[in-house]
Amino acid sequence: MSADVTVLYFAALRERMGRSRDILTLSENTRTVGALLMERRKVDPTLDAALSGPGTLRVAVNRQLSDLSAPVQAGDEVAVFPPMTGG
Amino acid sequence: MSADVTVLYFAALRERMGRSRDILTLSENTRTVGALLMERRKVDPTLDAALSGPGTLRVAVNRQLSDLSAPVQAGDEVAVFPPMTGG
Amino acid sequence: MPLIRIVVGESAFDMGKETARLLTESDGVGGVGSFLGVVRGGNGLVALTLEHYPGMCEDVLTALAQEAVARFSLAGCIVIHRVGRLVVGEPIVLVLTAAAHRAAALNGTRFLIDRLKTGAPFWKMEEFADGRRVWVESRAEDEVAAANW
Amino acid sequence: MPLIRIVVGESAFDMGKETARLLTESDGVGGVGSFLGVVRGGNGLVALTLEHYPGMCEDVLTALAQEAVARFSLAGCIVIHRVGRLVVGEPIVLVLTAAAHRAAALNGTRFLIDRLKTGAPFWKMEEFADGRRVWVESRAEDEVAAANW
Repeated sequence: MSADVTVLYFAALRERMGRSRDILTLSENTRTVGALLMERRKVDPTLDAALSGPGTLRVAVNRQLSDLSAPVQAGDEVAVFPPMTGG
Repeated sequence: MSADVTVLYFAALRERMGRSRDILTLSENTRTVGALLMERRKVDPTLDAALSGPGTLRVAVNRQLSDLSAPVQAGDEVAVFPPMTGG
Repeated sequence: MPLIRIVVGESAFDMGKETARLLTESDGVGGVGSFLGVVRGGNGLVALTLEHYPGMCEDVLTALAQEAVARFSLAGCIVIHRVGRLVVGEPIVLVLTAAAHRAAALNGTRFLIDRLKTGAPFWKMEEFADGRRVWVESRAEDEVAAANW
Repeated sequence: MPLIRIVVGESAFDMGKETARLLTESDGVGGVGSFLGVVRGGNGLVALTLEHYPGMCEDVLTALAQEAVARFSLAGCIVIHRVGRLVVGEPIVLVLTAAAHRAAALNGTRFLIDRLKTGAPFWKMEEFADGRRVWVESRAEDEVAAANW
């Protein structure tokens, strides 16, 4: 079984990233969405800059609104995006 | 100038009257809608019975919602009807 | 000038066309609220017959529309009310309100239908499968809804 | 089972046909409430581009519709949300709710559009005549409107 996690970026965050998704490999001790993103920022300056940008960000795990403390495991789909502005 | 007042009946009241309108002649001392109807009831048993029927009634004078104390004069259009149930 | 369109008559109406018209003839619209009332079946009801006071209906609906436009800053509104005999499922009334923002449009719609119910001279007679004909009584909750505005 | 119809896509929709469908496929309907959101012009705005999270949009809208049906005893509801580039005056979103009585239908409409605005994963980018492209920021009043339900 793969230890990959898909991370999706939307809207202004997608533009700041210059791409709409990453496939990240989950290290053994990474248990939460927050930890996953924090580890990745250390090695990905684009992600670090994008997440440091202005405005709050929201997180969804497997298409459910969630937050950085949510558990993450192999096969999960994580999405990071600005507050939604539909309608 | 005619001293006539048109009186319109609608809905259940129209059915109780068996007609949709009367043309009444305003007597010299009749100043209000209430007085006009009260006078007429004395000589029109159908109107008397219809106005004594169950349920409240509303009054409009010249197509404006009003009440029995409203002044009435020659040429006016008075309407009497049950509470409205549109929509 | 905001569009105010009032129609009282026997004819059916086309909600899509009326909405398109409201959008075409109003400026700065971000949202359109609407309410469509239809003849609800149940308990053997076959049809409603709508009686009205010609002239006064149009006057009252125009005044209500003007009040709604002023109160909710509407870009326009349309009120269509049918009269005559309407069978179960047929549309009776359409209220359409256009505004810059959704809250104004939705408040305008609700104001108009709430006030129209007890303030415009229409009367409903119910016709049942067993032949009974019953004039609809005004409902206390409708009077309250109208008075709350 | 009340009809729940959710559509997310680029295509235009026909409000009259959707309303007819809701009436045909729902039982005991006395009223249909609706909200139609359109691209509002002004300040040099030319178009909006709607981005969305495919899959999650449909999940969220279905869950919201189910909540609305249960909470307001709706006979049915339809939510259609367009994505892609839409010019000024074009429809973006349609909410239609059917119920036995008007208060339920109108409350259902308002609940759905209020909650959808901040709870469904859509994002708007404004495009202006001078070439500027600006992502719309979420509005505090929209967050409040959604939280009030």
